Amino acid sequence: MSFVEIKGQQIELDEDGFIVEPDLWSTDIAEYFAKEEEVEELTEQHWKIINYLKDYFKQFGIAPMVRKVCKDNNVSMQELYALFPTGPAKGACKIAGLPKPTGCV
Amino acid sequence: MSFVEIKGQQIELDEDGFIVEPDLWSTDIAEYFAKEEEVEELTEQHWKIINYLKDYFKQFGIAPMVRKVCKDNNVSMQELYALFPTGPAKGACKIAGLPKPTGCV
Amino acid sequence: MARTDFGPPDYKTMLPPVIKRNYGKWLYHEVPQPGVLRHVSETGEELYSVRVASARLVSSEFIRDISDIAEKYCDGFLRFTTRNNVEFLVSDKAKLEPLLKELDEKDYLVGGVGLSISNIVHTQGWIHCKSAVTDASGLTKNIMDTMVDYFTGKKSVPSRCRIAVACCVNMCGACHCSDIAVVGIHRTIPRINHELASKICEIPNTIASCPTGAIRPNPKLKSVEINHEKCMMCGNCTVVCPAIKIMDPENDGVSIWVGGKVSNARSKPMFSRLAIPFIPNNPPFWPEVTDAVKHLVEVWASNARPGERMGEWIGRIGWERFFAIADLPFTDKHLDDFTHANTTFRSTTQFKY
Amino acid sequence: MARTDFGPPDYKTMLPPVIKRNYGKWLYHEVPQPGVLRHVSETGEELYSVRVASARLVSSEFIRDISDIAEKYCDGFLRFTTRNNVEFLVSDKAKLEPLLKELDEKDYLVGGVGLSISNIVHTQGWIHCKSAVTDASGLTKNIMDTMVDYFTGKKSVPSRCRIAVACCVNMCGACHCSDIAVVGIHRTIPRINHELASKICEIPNTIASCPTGAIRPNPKLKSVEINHEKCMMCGNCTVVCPAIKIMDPENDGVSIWVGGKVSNARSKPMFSRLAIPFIPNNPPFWPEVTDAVKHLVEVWASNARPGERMGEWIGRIGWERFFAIADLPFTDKHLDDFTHANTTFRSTTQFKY
Amino acid sequence: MDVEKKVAATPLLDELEKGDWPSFVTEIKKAAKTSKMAQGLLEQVEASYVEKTGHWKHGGIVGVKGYGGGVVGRYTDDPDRFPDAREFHTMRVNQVPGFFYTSEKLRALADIWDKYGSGLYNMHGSTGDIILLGTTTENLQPCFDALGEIDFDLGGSGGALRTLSCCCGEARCEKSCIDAMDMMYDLTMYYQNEMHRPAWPYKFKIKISGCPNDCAAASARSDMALIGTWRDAIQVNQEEVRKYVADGMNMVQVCRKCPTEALGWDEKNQTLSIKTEDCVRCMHCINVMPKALRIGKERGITVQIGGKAPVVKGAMIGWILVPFMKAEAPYTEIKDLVSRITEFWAEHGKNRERLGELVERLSLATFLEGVGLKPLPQMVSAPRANPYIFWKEEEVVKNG
Amino acid sequence: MDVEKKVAATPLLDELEKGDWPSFVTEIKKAAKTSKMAQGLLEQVEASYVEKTGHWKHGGIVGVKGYGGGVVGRYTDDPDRFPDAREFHTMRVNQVPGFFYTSEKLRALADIWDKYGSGLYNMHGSTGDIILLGTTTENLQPCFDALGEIDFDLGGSGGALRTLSCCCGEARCEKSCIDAMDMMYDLTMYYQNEMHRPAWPYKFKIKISGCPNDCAAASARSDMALIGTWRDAIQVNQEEVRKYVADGMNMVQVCRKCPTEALGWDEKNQTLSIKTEDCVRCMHCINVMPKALRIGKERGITVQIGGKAPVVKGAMIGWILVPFMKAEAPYTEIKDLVSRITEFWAEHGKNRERLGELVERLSLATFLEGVGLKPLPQMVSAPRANPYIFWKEEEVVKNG
Ligand code: SRM
Ligand code: SRM
Ligand code: SRM
Ligand code: SRM
Ligand code: SF4
Ligand code: SF4
Ligand code: SF4
Ligand code: SF4
Ligand code: SF4
Ligand code: SF4
Ligand code: SF4
Ligand code: SF4
Repeated sequence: MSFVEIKGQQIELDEDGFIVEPDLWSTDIAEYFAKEEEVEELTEQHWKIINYLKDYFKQFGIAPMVRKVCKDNNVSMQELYALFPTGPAKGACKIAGLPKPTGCV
Repeated sequence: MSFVEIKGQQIELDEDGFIVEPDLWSTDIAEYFAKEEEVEELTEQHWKIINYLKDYFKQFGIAPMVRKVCKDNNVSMQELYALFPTGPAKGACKIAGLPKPTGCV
Repeated sequence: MARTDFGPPDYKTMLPPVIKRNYGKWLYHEVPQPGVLRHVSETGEELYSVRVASARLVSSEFIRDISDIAEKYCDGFLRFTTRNNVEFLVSDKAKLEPLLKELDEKDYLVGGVGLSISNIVHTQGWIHCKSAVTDASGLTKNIMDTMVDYFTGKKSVPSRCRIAVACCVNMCGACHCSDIAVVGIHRTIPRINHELASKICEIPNTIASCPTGAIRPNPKLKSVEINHEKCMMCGNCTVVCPAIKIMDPENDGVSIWVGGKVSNARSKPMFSRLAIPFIPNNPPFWPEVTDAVKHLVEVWASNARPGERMGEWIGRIGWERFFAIADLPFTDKHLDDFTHANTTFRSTTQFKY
Repeated sequence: MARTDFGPPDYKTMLPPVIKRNYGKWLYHEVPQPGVLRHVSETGEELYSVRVASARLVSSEFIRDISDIAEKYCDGFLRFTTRNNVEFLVSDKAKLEPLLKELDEKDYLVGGVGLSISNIVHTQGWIHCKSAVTDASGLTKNIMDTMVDYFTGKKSVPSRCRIAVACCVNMCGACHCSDIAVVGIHRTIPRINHELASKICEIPNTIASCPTGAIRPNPKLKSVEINHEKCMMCGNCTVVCPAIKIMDPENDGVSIWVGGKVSNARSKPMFSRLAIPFIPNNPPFWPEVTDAVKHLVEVWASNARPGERMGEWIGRIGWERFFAIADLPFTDKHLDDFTHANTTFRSTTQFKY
Repeated sequence: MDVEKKVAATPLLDELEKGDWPSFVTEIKKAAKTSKMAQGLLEQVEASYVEKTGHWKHGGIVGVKGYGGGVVGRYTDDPDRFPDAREFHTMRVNQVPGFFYTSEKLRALADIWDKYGSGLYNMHGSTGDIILLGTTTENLQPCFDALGEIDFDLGGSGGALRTLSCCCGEARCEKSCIDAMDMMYDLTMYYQNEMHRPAWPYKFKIKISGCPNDCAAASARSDMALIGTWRDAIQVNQEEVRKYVADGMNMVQVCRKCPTEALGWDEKNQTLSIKTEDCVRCMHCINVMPKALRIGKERGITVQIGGKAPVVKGAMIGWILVPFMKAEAPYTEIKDLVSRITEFWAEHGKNRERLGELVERLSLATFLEGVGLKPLPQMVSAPRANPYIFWKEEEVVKNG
Repeated sequence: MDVEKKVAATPLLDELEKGDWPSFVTEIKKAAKTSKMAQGLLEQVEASYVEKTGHWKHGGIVGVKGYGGGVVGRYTDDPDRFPDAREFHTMRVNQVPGFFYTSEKLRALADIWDKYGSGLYNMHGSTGDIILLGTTTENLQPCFDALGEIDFDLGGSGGALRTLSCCCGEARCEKSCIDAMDMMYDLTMYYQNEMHRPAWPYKFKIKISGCPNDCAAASARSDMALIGTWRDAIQVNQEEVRKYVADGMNMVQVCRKCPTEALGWDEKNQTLSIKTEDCVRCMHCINVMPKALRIGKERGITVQIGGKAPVVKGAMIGWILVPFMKAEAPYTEIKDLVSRITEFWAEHGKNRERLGELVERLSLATFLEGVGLKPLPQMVSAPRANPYIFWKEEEVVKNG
């Protein structure tokens, strides 16, 4: 576990750099994570997906399956990786402040 | 289907003499059924079981299993048949105005 | 109050003296001719049992007639078998031939012993059951009319072949373990009379009665709903709730199952398995059914080795070969989809083309 | 951006010329001596493969050492087997003996071919997996130390015997179809850190992860509950939810399973089945485990017929006989209670006392 | 019963009077000569044949005093059309063990049934009862009373012990390892209350076969099957074996069918050998050489539980519960076991849950513990393949 | 990597350097001579041996740019105690099909791994990858980049197509009915995206064995097993058969092991016969007489689906989906099938639901319809025994 200061707030991160207290998530934190995950700038397209992930998680208590992300947002896998080069799980979910996906590895 | 008049009310019975509209059940009807089912007089013991059956059905939507009737009312099978000579299903349930038990035959 | 709880008549009062004397002492038996058993005792005494076919559904007249015969040749002793045949118990060998003669004259069919097709175990059907999809007695009559030579021993079979008929999937008999089973089935989804259901349906029992969990409560109507995707038309809910009906004359019919057995002889007991998913109800002759049964018996009889029951034969050659030899279509219906389905999927590259 | 999606090296560039020339043309093979295969081609050419044991977990030094050897005797060509042995591919027969000599000098173990006990397929264990109940490498080392004569061919076995070790019930390998499988198991129920769970638990996934439906939500704590009556200590929930822990050094241990196979040779593939429900973790030697494996191999080797795999032998004699011969207690743990349990119950009066 | 009415035409059913096999239609017609109810039945069944559908109503709950079962109530669904089939209840009359009768007894039965019912029977029902087919509510009690006078009691129905049945056993079979008929009779008498006054979650069936040939089909259709067996060596008469061989029996083929290779034929010495420890008592060799081979001498039963038809969880063939137990009158051990099992089931079974389904739901291990039996490898065809083993708290070390 | 630190004592692990079998401890120690991470591992594993518990933390999600998998993140649960095991990720490197290598290639790999990682490997992982055991988050990308330069790509992890694996096939085996290695290589190249960017409900494994001996253990541990087979007659060289007999082979015993009695030995004519229509290609006769018998000439694959380990619904051994299909480059038919299957599964599968579990949940019939295949008796060991048949509305007569 480690801490980073984002806009004056101490934010705890786990080893993988995921936020430990999802409730503390803010757009500032998203911006911070974005840099870590090789996203130059959070565009509207990025935000659409970030918000989608947050909403989905709120509603269902789980992260959506990648296929669903693509379908519901009308993006291809290629486009998704173009937006989030480190991928939907490590990249997009982290930026959206979701708990670390624990699916299969 | 047939009808009997009980205290001025037309009550519909099925072939087995069970009441068709359980909502119309009344203590008068119970008395009537009791005669049909070889019960001389409805004693306190009878009423205890009749009320138990009605309550159980209300709560669970099914007639209790005979073993449960005995246990919960602290009567033996012998006593139950002594009270209701035509048995708990044909006798007691009919008098209590429950739908005809459809369990296995 | 009337006498109660006194049980059946004491069997000891029903046994012919030869049996009483040799009870537990029988040494071996032979089949001197089709339909006749000769049991020999340690004491040297012998008993001839002559087996005759019965419709099972019989009249007092029949009862009296077999009583007459038993009195004439068996000192009044007779029995029924577990497959509803009648057995005349002859202790006096001299009376055997005359008995057989009289039986023949009276058109009784002698047979069903050993390597034969014995009586069909069947159920109530339209004669008495409210669940009946078809008529078991009618099917039985037609099938046995076709199979009669296998009963009397005119035609031979590699091994016993036990046929069963059940008018619905409750299978009141041992259909699920018969060489050939004919079972009534539905093909459409039950209809619910919600009005009636709200009065007389024991809803929790009805929900629990569904093998596939297709029934859920409909609290608004105080009734239940059926999920069409899940319903397998078994009809079990209709047994529990009188407000649910499933009869559908146009679509109800029968299915045929093969390869079951009960005995532990040689191989283990086996379930009967689906051969023909559907044949329409076609009374009074059900010709498609009798043809199918005849075909199955013939295919088996001409391919199996001596002593091989239907299921043993299929077990040896494989179901894929069975479907080919019997020239039956293999369809999605044959694929199991119930609880243990995946234990029936082939987990080996071993198969025949 | 870096190069992506280019796949593994082209296998064609990794094959010795003799293989390239005879690719798809091999005619037959022989085992001239333990650990050595001689493949002969239609063209008459031949290839000697020399199989040596590997710890699987190896260092760069090892990699370089086998590379040295391959260069010396095999023009630099070598391969690994699907059971993690190393094979030196000798195209020049003259180099075979010198190779074997050097291998012997360097303490490489040659063997694992044909009727032998080959390398153990095993998993990460305490070396790398967070789910590890035990150490797969340590168990493997100990077991193979005991079994080494069966690898090198000094002792013989009736048939192949494939041993597998998995550090948890995920069974990363083919434990579930191995002649002998050693599997790490838990015996106590997971503990939930509700505080943490409320933050990071994907509750629906966690609930779905439980094979027995033992997990239900606890909305008050925003967490989950485990029903002790239903939990079978599989640990699957701990994979899905980091807030659930199941490790319990005092009670964790290993179980032993027997009779599985993968190949379709002769008999169909079979699942391994429970032989010994629990042996405590006892590093570094796990003496009870090595004893048990040794015992199982010896019992099988001295009772099976030539060519009979463990499961084929047990299939022939029956499990009841196996438990008697192997002198293993049969307990409630051996009785299946999962989904298809009732298909394992004996439905015949055929059994041995 | 008196009769006047003329039966309507039954052209479809009439077809079924042809053919060689005994005709149920002819039987109904015989009864219809003197029984209105039989006439009613004929009419209704003809209608079913025309319309391809049954005409019986759901349910029916009628009975006799003091009993909760033994009668299956039945009403036509169209009393206007089939007035004579209006009430058509069946009485389940407990058959004589082994289905042995004297003509006298059968005549007495027919006399009563002609008086109070349709004059139609099933000899016998699938469970084993004599099914008296068709009477009115009114006639039930008098009919029962009359039956009592000739010693015929009712069998079981509903959530009760059902009428037992058995093969002819020692009365007429050399293979019987037990006195099946006596056992059936004794248990039936012992469990009269359980049979006549339903108090269980669902039906419970017991069937008895004298040997593993299972001529009562017990393992397939009884919650508890009691199958005769033995535990010592098959008795071999080599002399008689040689006679079979001399008569052309191919011993190689006979031996090949032994499921466990226990059977061997020594061609040179013309001797049959049986490895007793490998014999699983499949009956095969005894069946094909009845004169030469006999069951062993140390006899008893194997108990199987859970056999049943498909409803709800699928059909089951009985599972081994007790590999071997002695079975001698008064069958105390068996009764004790039956009682422990039914008690456990009555306590834990859900409504309409058969024993086999209960065991499947709770697990065999739980059931064994509940009835006080130890797990044995004979109970399974193979041990578990999945690693989902349950451990009890008392089996492990307690942690802080 | 440079190294200074002295490793703490590891008395328990040291014991495992004794004995004949190659020692993983010795291997770790070798690496520890130059790698701190290997030292850290040694210390932590020693602690595990003492405490009988693992010390790795849950989870870990790290990777390289552009990929969603291929790396398994790992952290010690006690970084203060085991600082050198703080980050200990493994990289799954796609092995060469058939596990064939040149020493040159292996040395190049070792050089890179010594630079960026612990110098420890699994040769190979259970799925088939080269497992590079232990590196830091920081080193992942450079290591991957370096691997790329010697043509080593990453394999699969997560909800993706996993690294394929296969037996040596035609490269080194006379029994191979297919070019297993080429098939693996071709499919691997074709499905790079599906392997590297997880988009499926769970892992999906494909394994290829050249024949039913299944040396890749494909049917037990792949969602889709492609097994070489043939459909014509086994090629028999009677001459060579006779040699085996002359050398003492007992043909009666050999024939007895044929599961279908397809194999026969004519003692008089010293001829082996095979009833091709009865042969189920169990390999037995070919295995015991490799010089005399050869696989048939009309070759292809059998496709099995659903194989997997126990989680969640229990272990499964692959079920026959396609009894026989041709398997020639460019494997268009196979790719088409893979795509239809994974598409169906991706569409209907739940999170963490393997293909076999999906098929079990939805029914095989539904699945077949979904992927456009016809039911065949070869798919099952037996048809259904329960009467719970589902009928579609379009199959029946519409009612009122
Ligand atoms: C009379 C009867 C018992 C009874 O108490 O009523 C009976 C009597 C005998 N059976 Fe049976 N079995 C009788 C129903 C059965 C049943 C039950 C059923 O069919 O529903 C079975 C189990 C059927 C199944 O497996 O599906 C049955 C399976 C056997 C077997 C094993 C057959 C097999 O090969 O699988 C034998 C042994 C044999 O035939 O060699 C056998 C042997 C015998 C013997 C030879 C025993 C003996 O030594 O006396 C009897 C002569 C009968 C015959 O038909 O050849 N009996 N026998 C039953 C006659 C029914 C009928 O009318 O056809
Ligand atoms: C090298 C290897 C394939 C590879 O690409 O790496 C291989 C190679 C051969 N196998 Fe295998 N098998 C190899 C793993 C397997 C596996 C997988 C496993 O063990 O995990 C199996 C399935 C095991 C199972 O059933 O559980 C396997 C089941 C067989 C069989 C069937 C064995 C049986 O009787 O059940 C044969 C046929 C035989 O032995 O006659 C066979 C035969 C052979 C032959 C004789 C084929 C040939 O003609 O070349 C090869 C010689 C090997 C030997 O060891 O005698 N191979 N073989 C694998 C060596 C592993 C090792 O290092 O020990
Ligand atoms: C009369 C009889 C068929 C016959 O023609 O012989 C029969 C008739 C009925 N059976 Fe049965 N069963 C009869 C023996 C059986 C058997 C065979 C046996 O007992 O050996 C079985 C299979 C074995 C078993 O118990 O599993 C059998 C399995 C069923 C089932 C399915 C039970 C299950 O668990 O799968 C039902 C459904 C139910 O209980 O609701 C059932 C239900 C019924 C009902 C009560 C259906 C109903 O709710 O109306 C039938 C009444 C028909 C009637 O109007 O007379 N009947 N039933 C048999 C009883 C006669 C007798 O007492 O001798
Ligand atoms: C590394 C490896 C074991 C090894 O020592 O070789 C491995 C290691 C893990 N497996 Fe595995 N599995 C490995 C091959 C397998 C196999 C064998 C195979 O692929 O042929 C299986 C059985 C076949 C199958 O897929 O069913 C296997 C069945 C599992 C399962 C159970 C899956 C199931 O459906 O039953 C899990 C559980 C999960 O996915 O959460 C699992 C999960 C895991 C995890 C990711 C557990 C975790 O969540 O941390 C392990 C990571 C360990 C680590 O830190 O490195 N692993 N896993 C194997 C992969 C190496 C490689 O890429 O070559
Ligand atoms: S099989 Fe069905 S229809 Fe026939 S008697 Fe039994 S319950 Fe009735
Ligand atoms: S017919 Fe059967 S499957 Fe359909 S709802 Fe009724 S009980 Fe369920
Ligand atoms: S078997 Fe379990 S503990 Fe071992 S590597 Fe696989 S998931 Fe990890
Ligand atoms: S350990 Fe297994 S059985 Fe227990 S709650 Fe977790 S997932 Fe369920
Ligand atoms: S079960 Fe056995 S004892 Fe009973 S009749 Fe059949 S063969 Fe004879
Ligand atoms: S009874 Fe069966 S198992 Fe026993 S020896 Fe005879 S044939 Fe073999
Ligand atoms: S699976 Fe078949 S082709 Fe492949 S190595 Fe094994 S025996 Fe040879
Ligand atoms: S391959 Fe197997 S099935 Fe085919 S003939 Fe040879 S032994 Fe028999």
